[in-house]
Amino acid sequence: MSQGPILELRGINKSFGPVQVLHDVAFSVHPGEVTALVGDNGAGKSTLVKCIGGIHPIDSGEYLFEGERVHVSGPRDAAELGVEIVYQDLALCDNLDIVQNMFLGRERKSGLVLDEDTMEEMAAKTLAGLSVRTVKSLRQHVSSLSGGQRQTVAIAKAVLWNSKVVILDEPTAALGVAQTAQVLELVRRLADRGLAVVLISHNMNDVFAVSDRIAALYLGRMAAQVKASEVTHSQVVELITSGRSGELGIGNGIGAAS
Amino acid sequence: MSQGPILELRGINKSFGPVQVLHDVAFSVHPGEVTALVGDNGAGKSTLVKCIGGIHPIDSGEYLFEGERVHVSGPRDAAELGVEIVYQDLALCDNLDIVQNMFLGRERKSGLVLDEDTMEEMAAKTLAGLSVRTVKSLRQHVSSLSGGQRQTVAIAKAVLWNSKVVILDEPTAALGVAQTAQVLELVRRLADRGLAVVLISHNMNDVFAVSDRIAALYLGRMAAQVKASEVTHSQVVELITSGRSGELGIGNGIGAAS
Amino acid sequence: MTTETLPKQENADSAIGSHVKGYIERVRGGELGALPAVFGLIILCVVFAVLRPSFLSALNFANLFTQGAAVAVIAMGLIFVLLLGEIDLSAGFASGVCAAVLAVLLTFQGWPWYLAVLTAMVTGAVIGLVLGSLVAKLGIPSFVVTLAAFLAFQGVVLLLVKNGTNISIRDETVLAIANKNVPPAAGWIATAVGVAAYAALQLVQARRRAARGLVAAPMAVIAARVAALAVIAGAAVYMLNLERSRTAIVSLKGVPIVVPLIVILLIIWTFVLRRTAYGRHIYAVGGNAEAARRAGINVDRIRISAFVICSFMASIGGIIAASRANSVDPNTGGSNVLLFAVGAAVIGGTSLFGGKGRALDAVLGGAVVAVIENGMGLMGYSAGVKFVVTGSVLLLAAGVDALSRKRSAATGR
Amino acid sequence: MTTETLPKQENADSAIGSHVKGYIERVRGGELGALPAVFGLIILCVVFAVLRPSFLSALNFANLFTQGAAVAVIAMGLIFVLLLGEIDLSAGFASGVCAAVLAVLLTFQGWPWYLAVLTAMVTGAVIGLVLGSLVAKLGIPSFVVTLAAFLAFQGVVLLLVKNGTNISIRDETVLAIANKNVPPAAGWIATAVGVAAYAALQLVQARRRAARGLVAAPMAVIAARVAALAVIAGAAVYMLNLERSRTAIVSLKGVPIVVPLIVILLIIWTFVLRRTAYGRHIYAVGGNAEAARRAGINVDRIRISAFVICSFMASIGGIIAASRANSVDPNTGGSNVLLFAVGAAVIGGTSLFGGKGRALDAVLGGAVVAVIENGMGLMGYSAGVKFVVTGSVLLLAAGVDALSRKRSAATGR
Amino acid sequence: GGESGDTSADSGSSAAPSAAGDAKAGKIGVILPDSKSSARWETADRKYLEEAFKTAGVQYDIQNAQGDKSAFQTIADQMITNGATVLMIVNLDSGTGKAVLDKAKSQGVATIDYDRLTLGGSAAYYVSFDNNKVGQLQGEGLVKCLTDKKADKPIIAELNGSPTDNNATLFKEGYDSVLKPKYDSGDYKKGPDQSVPDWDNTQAGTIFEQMLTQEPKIAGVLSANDGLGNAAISVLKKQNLNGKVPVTGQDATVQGLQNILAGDQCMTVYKAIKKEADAASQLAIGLAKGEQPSVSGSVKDPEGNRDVPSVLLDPQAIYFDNVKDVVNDGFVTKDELCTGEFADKCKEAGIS
Ligand SMILES: Nc1ncnc2c1ncn2[C@@H]1O[C@H](COP(=O)(O)OP(=O)(O)OP(=O)(O)O)[C@@H](O)[C@H]1O
Ligand SMILES: Nc1ncnc2c1ncn2[C@@H]1O[C@H](COP(=O)(O)OP(=O)(O)OP(=O)(O)O)[C@@H](O)[C@H]1O
Ligand SMILES: [Mg+2]
Ligand SMILES: [Mg+2]
Repeated sequence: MSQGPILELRGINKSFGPVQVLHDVAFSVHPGEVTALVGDNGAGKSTLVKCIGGIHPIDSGEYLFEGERVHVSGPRDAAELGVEIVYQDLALCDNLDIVQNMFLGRERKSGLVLDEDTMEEMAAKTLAGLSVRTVKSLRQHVSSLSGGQRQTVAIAKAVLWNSKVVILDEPTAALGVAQTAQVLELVRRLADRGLAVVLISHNMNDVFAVSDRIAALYLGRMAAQVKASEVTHSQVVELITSGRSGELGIGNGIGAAS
Repeated sequence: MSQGPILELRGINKSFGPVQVLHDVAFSVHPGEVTALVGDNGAGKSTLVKCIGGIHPIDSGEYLFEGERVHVSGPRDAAELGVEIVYQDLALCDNLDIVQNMFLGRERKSGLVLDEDTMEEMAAKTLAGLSVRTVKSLRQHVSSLSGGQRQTVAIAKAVLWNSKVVILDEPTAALGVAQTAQVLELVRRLADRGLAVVLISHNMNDVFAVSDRIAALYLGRMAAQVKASEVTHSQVVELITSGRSGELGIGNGIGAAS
Repeated sequence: MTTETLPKQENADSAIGSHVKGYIERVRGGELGALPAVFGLIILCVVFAVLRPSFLSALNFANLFTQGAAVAVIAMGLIFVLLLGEIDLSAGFASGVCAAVLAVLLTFQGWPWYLAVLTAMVTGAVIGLVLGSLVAKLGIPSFVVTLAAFLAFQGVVLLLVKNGTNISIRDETVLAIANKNVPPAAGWIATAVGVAAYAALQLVQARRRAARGLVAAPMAVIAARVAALAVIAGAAVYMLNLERSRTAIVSLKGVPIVVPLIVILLIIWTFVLRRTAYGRHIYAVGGNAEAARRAGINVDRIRISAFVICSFMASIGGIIAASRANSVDPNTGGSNVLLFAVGAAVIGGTSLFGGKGRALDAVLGGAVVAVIENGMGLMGYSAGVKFVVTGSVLLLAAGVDALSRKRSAATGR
Repeated sequence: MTTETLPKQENADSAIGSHVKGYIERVRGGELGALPAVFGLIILCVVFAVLRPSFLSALNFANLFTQGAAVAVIAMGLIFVLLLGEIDLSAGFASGVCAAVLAVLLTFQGWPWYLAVLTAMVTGAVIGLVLGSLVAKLGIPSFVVTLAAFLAFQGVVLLLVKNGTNISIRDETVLAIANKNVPPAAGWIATAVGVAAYAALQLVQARRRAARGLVAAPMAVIAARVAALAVIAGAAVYMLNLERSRTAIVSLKGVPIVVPLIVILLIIWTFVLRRTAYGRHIYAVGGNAEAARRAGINVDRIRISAFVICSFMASIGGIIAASRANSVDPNTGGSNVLLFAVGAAVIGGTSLFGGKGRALDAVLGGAVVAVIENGMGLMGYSAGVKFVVTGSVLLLAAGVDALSRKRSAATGR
Repeated sequence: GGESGDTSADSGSSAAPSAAGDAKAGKIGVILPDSKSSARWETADRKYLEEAFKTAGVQYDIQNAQGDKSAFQTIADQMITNGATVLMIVNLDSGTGKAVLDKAKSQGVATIDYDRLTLGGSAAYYVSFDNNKVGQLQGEGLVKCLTDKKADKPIIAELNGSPTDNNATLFKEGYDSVLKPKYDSGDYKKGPDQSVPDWDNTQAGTIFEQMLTQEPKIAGVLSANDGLGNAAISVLKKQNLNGKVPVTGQDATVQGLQNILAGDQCMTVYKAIKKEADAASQLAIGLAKGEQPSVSGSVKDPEGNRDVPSVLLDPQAIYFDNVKDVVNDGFVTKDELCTGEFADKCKEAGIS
């Protein structure tokens, strides 16, 4: 570990009514590193991310940020800490255009009035950096965008800000080849700038290409959190599908600690 | 070509207001084959699929099914022809449960009354075949499902029926490793059963793993439609990103014809 | 623990314990169903009973049903429109139009009651057809279409009753609907048959599911449900079969005829919504019209049919209102009828955004509205105070509802 | 052709032609904006003018504004609530309560007009605060909260005006709002200043955007817009500055005071909705409340503020209504005021599902409603027929609107 | 309502409907208040006024404000726009009434207050029944019926008109002036006393049902009009109390008269609307022709502090015995009234 984790969760439990989705999950994120969060469909990755973002309240467990216990009761709290998240279910306002969505909640103003021009310029720059070439106009409603275009807008929205932690929930799922490469490069660049980045993905190639650390969830339990360099491709797949691989995984006493 | 195409589009144009999304697109689908439809984000793949499914009316062009010109003015028409589609924006009813969604519009009945038991059984069987292991109950509302689970429900919904053409728009985008493998296997199995399958994907490995034919869209134009065995991985990527590759592609006189 | 949990395997331990636990957990998880409305209702009743003991009399209990019947029936129809995320502002005056048609045919034209009632109901259906077609085919927002209809029907009622006269209804059969009672013995028999049929249905269904290896309700749970129904229905029938006449000469007892009428309508529409493909499609269109369209559902037809059902039910509501008032006047179906009907549906738990609601909501919410009106009538406030207190009580009932939902939702989302 | 089309590059050929073509194509593509409502309005006016030439007289034109003012102002406030996908059924009676407060303070307490008006407006804001808090904090559906308020306020008005009497207003300033006119000269000056300011604003904005290399409207288009505004405003002012008294003794000319009042309110709310972060957040919450929440917007506060604005505007509507009626009675804000206000917003193009609507919608829709009422008043129908015809005309106006939208939407989706 | 319907279609469309019509005899505009509080406005007043205007050959326009104050003012605006020179209004409240009258006056339009006096207004004439008197007759009627039934310390329920209708307040003042002394002396006992919003008969049913539940010994019902009375009667019927508990009414509607014939209702108040309409139309026609008709009486307007030249007519209480007066007046026809089961009763009541 280069330095202490910037964000750390301990013993997180989360149920939806009768269904317990997260069991005693520990998870930590370090600045300057890309942490990949992997797991099967329905393992609880998105739920964990939503708990971090304050979308879902946590049933029990500790939430530490920069070593201090914090209470995150809503997205505003998370944003104030400097945690920026791209959710899997994008959550864009269909009735707003691209620029409006990208600056939502953090509009640039000059005086009372919105500074549309500055926002439009900044949006154009950010999108261009993500290899978006088919968007006809920045003043298009996001409802008329293709799946990949929407995804790009959501990513651009999150990386516009100077945050300390960036979490991307399956950011490349809908992206084309070139765009995927751009996003991965962006992820790496953010980490190199000293940010802590969490990347959720089902694509092992992508995971191994950019991540420093891999955390594997299995049926709502943290199976292992290890250095990417210390595991192989097939070991991770095994962790994902069966929760254990060799001496890694649930029931081997290593579990959540890395 | 083993036999004539079951579904053939010629000279399709489609605009949304001032924006023309499809230019003179030709596209054909053969029974017993998997046709991969590839293209960059915003190339117009989903729009083309929606035109086939009758979601969007076509501005101009011919729509041939089993060699005959047909007029598809709504999803019902497409379904009657035997065309089954999984759309990228899944379109599930959040307020219904998994079984209800899977049989929507084609409920099993005994007399007037819905035959819930049969439907529940069939749904369970189909989902089990798609490696879904984390769904707690089939009577769960789909709003509470994870991204991958939703995707699986949508796929299961489409393959439940005996149709002639199955079109899957980025079906594996949100799926885990095991589930992706299952779906690709399913795709192959469907084609082997004699169905015509169209697969849209950004993942070249998947595309080459299962498809017999590859059609590449570039900025709303059909760049090429070729046998998968006749092109290489990098050629396809080139077609996607620049619309041409060697003598293939737009402006080389080959274009849409394969 | 939760390894592979496809439903099958739960079958083994379909013990009572797990079922009850599941229910409690579902309730805690926010799936409250009818509970909050029932809860609000009980609080209201207790408050009124404490303030005015006569609230609990057999007479008042019977009054409650006839007073709330028209609104509950109209609300039941509105549920269909609300399920689609549409609104029908004209339902109140549609009931007025149908009542006026009935009155004109009975009193001026001298038609027999069955023809007149049938024509009134057909009128309702036709109204719905027109409204629905305008909404579905032309794409005019339902708020505007039914606002226009709200105005137009007001005029139609005026024209039908000749500009402001009241038309008396003297047909005994029509008057009986809201004013007469089922003989006590018949009430008991019908209740017994109903409970038995319910028990049989539940048993058969459980058997069938168990035979197929699907999750089925355990015997004890079924027994409990049947017992609960029997107790509630029995108590109500007992109460309504008490003598409530004040004079020795006439006897006044038995279940008011509107009660079985509402029960039958409730069963029919519950069946339609829960057990038929049509009902399923209603929910689908309300939940996600585009998804429904892609699933090959004829969305326009569903829309139109919902308006037909709504106006049809409004016609029945109008007939009940006419029967109760012994007459039809230009205000029939006017005033607060519509707002109370929509309010009843919403209080019962139906969403104005579509996709969520049950026929039972109309009856429960209708009961809340009726209890408020009934209780307030006993308090003897002046007009101004009465309005204020009624509003506050309504808010209170809805607040209890909202808070209990919110509390249990805090565990989930 | 369409290779890399990020906005910048369009800048080069910001010729008039492309701009106009773009507009036509946007219209054909379904982005109709105000067109259908304007279209419906024109058709209505033509029909009435043909049937009753007096419809076009200067007197009638002036009447139109005062007749429609209260509804349009209330509708403008409702837009905010509707934008969130909520509803406020109590806006009508809230205006009644504020009017009653005004009347009591002026007439019974003898307060000066400015204090009384201010108190009435504060009353409106407080009402909105309470309603909004109940909706946002307790999570009771707004339909139920405002239905309760609808009832309660009805009672409050009754209590304030003491059961059935009415309170006359004699304060000259308050009476002037709906009954007096701006001096003709002042009207002309204000118009000129307004048009000039608009032109300046447009120019500065275009300059600034062009300087930054963003797409800007070309000079010719700006000139056309300014000219259009000048012509419309000029014609209206000219018309209103004609002598419309029928006797020689008094002179009756000038723009009614409510007109600048509405114009100012329209400008303020349009500015808030389009140019401030707050307005943006209103749209975001209405479009996707969850997305807005995740973007860190305080959704509860937005909800509450929308109700505050709505009830505040209702209070202004109430003041106008009181001024016009020279009095306040228990029916102020009752009858069809609320339905017409919501109807105005919807006809103007605001969606009841939230996320779509403009302040201008209220004025356009309010104009449609006012023209219908005004025109129908000239026709001289009997009560029943008038209701029926009014409903049909409303449907017609909405139908024109819906059809024109549908037609152009067929090219898109 | 077909024949009594499109008024100006009859009178207006033949001539030019615009203000430019023949300037000699002016045009008369009449605004009726609503069609729901009472049947009279659309069925009686409109008919009689039309007949009178037609006979006199003047142009006219009769409209109904449907209880909507704003619509009331709009209609007034429109009538003046359309060239009315005489405006006859039944105000919805004194405030709007005054606004309309003042505006009309400033435009040189002559005005008449019909049936309701606009306090502080500027009408040239006032024609009416005395609403206070109507209430008194109702109170006296109830006392008479109770005396006939030899009721001992009866409990009286009052079912008042709409709380938002000023006339309802006047009626109540009238009957309370009769009943209050009885309450005070202990002859009668005051029971529940509630208003019916919008004169809505359906709500009246519920309200009365609850009164009866709360106070089961109600022995007399003072209901403000026939519609409310009928609502009370239908509740009483369920308990078989109809005919035993006297109910009052107003307006002499067919329904009310039939209820009286059946013995369910004790009395109604008949306002000979034809007389009122005739008196008012004569004044209006005179004004339209530019005359200054003179009248005998006057009423003091306490608010405006002036004497308004007035024609005041007397309402009449109707019991079983004098139902025939209403028929003889032509206010209701025998055909309407004596249908089916009522034929015998009519004979009994001496209606032929
Ligand atoms: N609101 C909810 N109510 C009930 N169950 C829920 C809810 N949200 C999620 N779940 C359940 O929690 C489990 C974990 O869901 P989650 O979305 O976290 O999975 P995931 O790891 O992100 O999967 P994927 O890779 O498919 O996105 C799933 O089984 C899902 O059904
Ligand atoms: N309703 C619409 N109105 C306007 N433009 C639209 C609409 N739908 C799609 N478009 C535009 O059409 C283009 C093609 O979109 P489409 O969804 O077909 O792309 P795609 O090939 O499926 O991309 P992806 O791989 O990202 O899913 C995009 O530029 C998109 O912005
Ligand atoms: Mg996920
Ligand atoms: Mg796509």
